[in-house]
Amino acid sequence: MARVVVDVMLKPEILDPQGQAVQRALPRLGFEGIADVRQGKRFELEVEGPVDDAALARIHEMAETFLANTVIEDFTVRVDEAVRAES
Amino acid sequence: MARVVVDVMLKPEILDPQGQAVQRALPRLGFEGIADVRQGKRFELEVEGPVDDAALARIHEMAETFLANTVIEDFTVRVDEAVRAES
Amino acid sequence: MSLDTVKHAAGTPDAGQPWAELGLKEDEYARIREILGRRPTGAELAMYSVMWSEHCSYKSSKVHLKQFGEKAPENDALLVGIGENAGVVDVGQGYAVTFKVESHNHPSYIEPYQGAATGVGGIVRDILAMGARPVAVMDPLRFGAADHPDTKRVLPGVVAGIGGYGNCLGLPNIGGEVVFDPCYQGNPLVNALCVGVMKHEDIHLAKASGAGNKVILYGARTGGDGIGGVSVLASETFDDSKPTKRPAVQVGDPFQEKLLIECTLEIFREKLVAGIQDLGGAGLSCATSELASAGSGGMRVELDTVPLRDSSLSPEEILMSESQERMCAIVEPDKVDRFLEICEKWDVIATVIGEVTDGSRLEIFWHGEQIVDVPPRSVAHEGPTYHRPYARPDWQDALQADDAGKLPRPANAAELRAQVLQLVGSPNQASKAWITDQYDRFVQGNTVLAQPEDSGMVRIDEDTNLGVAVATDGNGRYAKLDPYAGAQLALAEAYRNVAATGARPLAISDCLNFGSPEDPAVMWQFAEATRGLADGCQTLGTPVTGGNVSLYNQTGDVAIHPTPVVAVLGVIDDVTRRTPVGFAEEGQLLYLLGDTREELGGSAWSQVVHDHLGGLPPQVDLERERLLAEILISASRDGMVDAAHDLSDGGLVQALVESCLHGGKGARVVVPDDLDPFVFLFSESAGRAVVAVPRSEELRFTDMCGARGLPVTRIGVVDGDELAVQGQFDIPLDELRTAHEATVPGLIA
Amino acid sequence: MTARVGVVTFPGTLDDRDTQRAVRAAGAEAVPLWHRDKDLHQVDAVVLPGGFSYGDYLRAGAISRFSPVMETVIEQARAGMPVLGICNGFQVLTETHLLPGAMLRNNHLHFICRDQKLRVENATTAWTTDYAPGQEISIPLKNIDGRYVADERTLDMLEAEGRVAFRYVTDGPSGDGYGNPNGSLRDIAGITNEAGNVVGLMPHPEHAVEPLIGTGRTDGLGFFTSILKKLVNA
Ligand SMILES: Nc1ncnc2c1ncn2[C@@H]1O[C@H](COP(=O)(O)OP(=O)(O)O)[C@@H](O)[C@H]1O
Ligand SMILES: [Mg+2]
Repeated sequence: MARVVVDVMLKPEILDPQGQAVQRALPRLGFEGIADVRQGKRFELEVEGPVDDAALARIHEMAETFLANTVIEDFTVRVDEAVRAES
Repeated sequence: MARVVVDVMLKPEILDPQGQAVQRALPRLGFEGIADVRQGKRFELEVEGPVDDAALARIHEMAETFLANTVIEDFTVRVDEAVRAES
Repeated sequence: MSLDTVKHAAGTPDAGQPWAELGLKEDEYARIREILGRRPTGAELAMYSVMWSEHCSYKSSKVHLKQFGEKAPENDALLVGIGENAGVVDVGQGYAVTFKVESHNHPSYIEPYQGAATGVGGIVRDILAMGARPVAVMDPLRFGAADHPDTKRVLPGVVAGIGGYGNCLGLPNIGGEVVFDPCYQGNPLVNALCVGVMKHEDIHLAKASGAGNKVILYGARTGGDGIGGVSVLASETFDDSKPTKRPAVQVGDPFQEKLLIECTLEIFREKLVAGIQDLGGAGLSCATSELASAGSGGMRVELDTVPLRDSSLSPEEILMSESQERMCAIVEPDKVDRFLEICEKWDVIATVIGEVTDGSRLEIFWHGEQIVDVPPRSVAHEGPTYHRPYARPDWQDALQADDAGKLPRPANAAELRAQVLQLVGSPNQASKAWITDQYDRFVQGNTVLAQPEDSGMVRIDEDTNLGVAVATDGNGRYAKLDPYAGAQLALAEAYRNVAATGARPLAISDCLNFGSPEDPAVMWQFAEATRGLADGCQTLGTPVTGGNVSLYNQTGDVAIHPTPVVAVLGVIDDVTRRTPVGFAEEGQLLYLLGDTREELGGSAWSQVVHDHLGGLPPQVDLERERLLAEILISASRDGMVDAAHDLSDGGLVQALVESCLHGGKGARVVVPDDLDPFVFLFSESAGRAVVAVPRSEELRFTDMCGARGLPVTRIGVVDGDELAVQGQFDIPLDELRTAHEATVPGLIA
Repeated sequence: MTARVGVVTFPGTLDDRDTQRAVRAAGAEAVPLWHRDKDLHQVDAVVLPGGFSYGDYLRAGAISRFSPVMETVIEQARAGMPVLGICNGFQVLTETHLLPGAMLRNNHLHFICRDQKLRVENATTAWTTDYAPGQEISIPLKNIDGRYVADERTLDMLEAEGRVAFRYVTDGPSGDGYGNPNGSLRDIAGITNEAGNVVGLMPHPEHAVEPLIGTGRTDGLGFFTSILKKLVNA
C-alpha cells in the first residue's frame, strides 16, 4: 500500500487566526525568531493499488472538490516516498 | 527567511474520527480505493536567521512541548527545501 | 507607483476612472464630481462607491423605510430609534436593552462557515457599539430544498459557523428559525440577531465630537478581506508588481472578538469613550465617515498608521477592507493612555490613527499626502435615493385565485393520521434539535428559556429576576401570497410567541430579505411588506428600532419569496413566572384560544401534502393579537396556565405534538362540534394559542377570557403517552417522536 | 471566615462569571484571578472555568497552560490545594499533566449542548463529598473537544485507583441525556488525581446551581458546597 499526502493550507491572503495565536504564544514560551506561523491540515491517504498518474489525478480531484475548500485554501498532493519504499 | 514544517499526526492507536469521516465520505463522492485516511496538522514556521542544528533543536523542543501533545500525537520536523532554495 | 492625491486629482480632471466597475451609475459619479468640485481621487472614489452601494446606503429601500418613523407608535420605551447601530429600549429598573437582526446572506452562500460566522460577529459588534454587554444571539435561517445536494453543503457549514463563532464568544443561542424552500436555492438567508443589556447611562452613540479628541482603531489588524471589488481600483492606480489576489471572503476570529468585547466593556466601565463605532461593511470608510458625519466637526486620519496584516495593501484597499473584529473609538486626549492600557491588558492592538478637527471635512492622509478631502455627510448620509418603479405583478391574481381550499383532503381517519405524521416529520415542521444542540444555550448562566420554546428568554438582573424575551418569525409563503398581510403575520407571530412565554412585547427589529429592487414586482412586494409592517407596528404599539434590508436575493430572474423576518422583544418583570411550551402535568385542561376558520392558503399542510402554494394567507386581526397577548401575559403572571404554545405553521396539531413531546406527556383531544376535524387540526388561522390550565385555575381563567371577550374552547386534557383525537386517531408519543426527530439528522447525514 | 475560591480568567474564558456566581451560591467567597498574575491572592482553592481560552486554537487548553497563573496553580496543586477544572479547565489540566490523558474532538465531530446524565463514581474527592457514591446527576454539557482518551494502561490504573470520578450514564434514552455524548473511552466524564484534590470534568456544574435557569436543576451545586465544607472544616 502506498501513502499519498495532501497538505491543505489557507491561502496566503486569508487570515489564519490559529497560526497567529500560536505565533503570539511562542515568545512567551521562550521561543524567539519565528516570524510567522501558518497552521493547516495534513491528510494521509493509504491508497490501494498502484499510485500511477491516473490515481494521482483522482486524488488531485478529491483534494480539489472535497479535502480543501478552494475558496479559501490551497493544497498540494504528493506521494510519501518513505512509505512507498517500505511497502 | 527559511521555512520549517512541523507535521503533527495522532498516534496510530488513537481513534481519528475526522479521518474516518473523510474516508467514509469518499466512496459516496465516487472515490474508491482509499483504504485509510488520517487527518493531522501541518505548521509552517518562517524562521528568522539560519536554520542550523541549534535552530532545529529548538524547533524540535517547541514541537515536543507545545505544537504536539505527545500523549496522543507524533510529530516530525523538517526544513522546506523549496523555500530555502528560493530565499 | 503613483499616489492619486487630492492635488493630483485637481490637476488631472480628465483622468479616466473605473466608476462603473465599482458599481456607480453615471449620474452618481457626476454627483460626486459636483460635490467635490473636481474628480474624486481613487481613495475618494472607493469610499463613495462602497458607501453609496445598496448595502450601505439603502438607496432603493429608504423611501419605504421612512414609514417606520412616520407611523411609529407613541412609545416611551424607545430610548434610541432607527439610525444608530441598533435601537435601544427601556425595560425598566434602569436597564436598557438593544437588539437587532441583520443578514449575511450572500457571503454565506459563497463560504457557508465563514459567511455565517462573520454574520454573527458583525451583529455582535453593532450591539457592543451601543454600550451594551451582548447577552444572547438568535439565527433565523432559510435554505433551499431539504433534499437538494447543495443544501448538504450550505446548511452544515452555516450551522457550524454560527455555532463556532457564537459558542466561542460565550453568547447563548436562544432561538431562531430553520426553513427549507426551493426558492432559497442559491440564495440561502442567514440572518443573525444579537441582544445586549446596559444601564440607561451607559448608552453610547456613534459620533465624533470635540476637536482634538483622538480617533483610535482597535482590534484585529487590517488585511485584504472582502475587497475583491476595489482591487479594480488598486490595479488601475498602482503598477502590476503587487499581488492582485484579494480575498472576497472574510474570515472570522471569534477569539479576537471575545477579547474585543471584554476590552470594550472595560473601557465603557471607565467611561473612556466619547463616541464609538464598529467596523462592518465598508470598514474604515464607513466608520470614519459616519462618526464624522454624526459629530460636530471634521476628522483627520493618517491612514498609514493603520496596523496591517498585509503590507502590500493600497490606501484604497485599507479604506475598503472588511477585516473583522475591529472597532473605532473617539477618545479625549487625557484618556488615551488609560484606553491603550486596557487594550494592552486584553492583548488587543490599538492605534491612534487620527483626530477630530474643528473643520467640517473628513481628511485622510497617506504618508503625509492628502488623498481624501470630503464633506463626511455626503459620503455617509447623503447618498442617492431611488424611487424605484413598482407594480403589482400580473401573476398575483392568479396565485391568489388558486385556492388551497380546493385541494383534496384526507378521506378518512386513517389518512388524517398519516398526514399528521407526514406533517410533523416534514423538514420545516420537524424538530431542529440536531441543529440547535450545536449551539451553547447555557453560557452566561442566565438562560431561562431557549429553543424549542416559543421565545428565548434571559434574566438580566439576578436580584430582581427582570428578564427579556425575543422571538423571530417570518413566513415567505404567506408573504408571497400577500406581502402586506405576510409581513403582518410575521409580526403577529413573533409578538404572539413572546406573549406566550409571559413577556410583554415592547419593540421590534426586522430583516427584510427580498429579490432585486430593479424588478418592479419585487419592489412592489417590498413596498407592500414595509407598509404592512409599519401599519402593524402602529396598531400593536411596538416601534421598529432598527433592522436590515437584504436585496438582490435572486438567481437570474427568479427572486426568493419575499421574506420579511420580524424579531419582537418583550420584557418580563419576574422570570420565575415564565410559561414553557411543554405539557408536564397530567390532568391539566387544554384550552384553545382564538377563532379557527378554514384557512389553508400557504399552509404547511398545503406544502407538505400537495406541494402547493396558492390562495390567500390567514386573515390578520391585530386587535385580536393584542387581546390574546394580554390574556397570555396575565395568565402567566397570575399562575393560571402552566404551559402555552402559539399556533402558527402546521396549525393546532403541530402545536399539540410539540407541547406533548417537549413536556413528555400525551393529550386527549376532542374536536369541537362546530368544526371539521381536518380544519380543526390543520388550519393556520392566526391569533390563536393552546394553553394547559391547572384544574384549580379553570374558572378564574375562563372567566378572565370571557370578561375580555376572547373566544376560548376547552379541547381536552393532558393525559397518557399518546396524542389521541377522539373519534379520529391515537398516535403514541414514541411514534410522533421518531417522525419528528429523525428527519433533520437524516437529511444531513 | 469563609473559604476563598479563586476563579481564573484566561483570554477567551467564558464561564468565569457563572463560576463565581456558583461559588457564591454555595456560600464561599469568589476571588477573580487573572492569567497574567502569578499571585493567587491567598485563595484556598482554584477553579479553572469553561470557555475557549485562546480560542481553543492549536488544542483546547494548550496555550493557556503556559500562562503565569498556571505556574503557581501547578505548584500549589502538587502541594495539595484543591483545583477543579471544568470543560476547558479540564482540558488545561490534562495539558499540564496534572491529570493524565487528553481531550480530543467529539467522535461525531460536532459541538454538543445538552443536559447530560452522569454518575458520581468517586464521592471522596475534595469536590464531590456532598454527593453519594453512585449518585446520578444531570448537568449541562457543551463542548466540541470532549472525548477523553488515554492509553490502556492509564485507563486501567484510573479504574483500579478509583480515579474515574464521573462517568456518563448510558442506560437510558439519549433524548433524556443518557449515553456517551462524545466517544470518551470507558464513558469517562471526569477524573481525579491520586490525592483527590485535583479534579476535572467536561460537563458544567456551575450551570446547574439555580432552579429555573438553564435546565432548572441544581445538581451542580454539590461541587461548590463540597469544597466549602472541606475548606471550612480544614
Ligand atoms: N436556527 C435556529 N437556531 C436556534 N433556534 C432555533 C433555530 N431554528 C429553530 N429554533 C427554535 O426551535 C423552536 C421551534 O422553531 P419554530 O417551529 O420555527 O418556532 P415557531 O413556529 O414557534 O416560531 C423555537 O424555539 C425556535 O427558536
Ligand atoms: Mg412558536
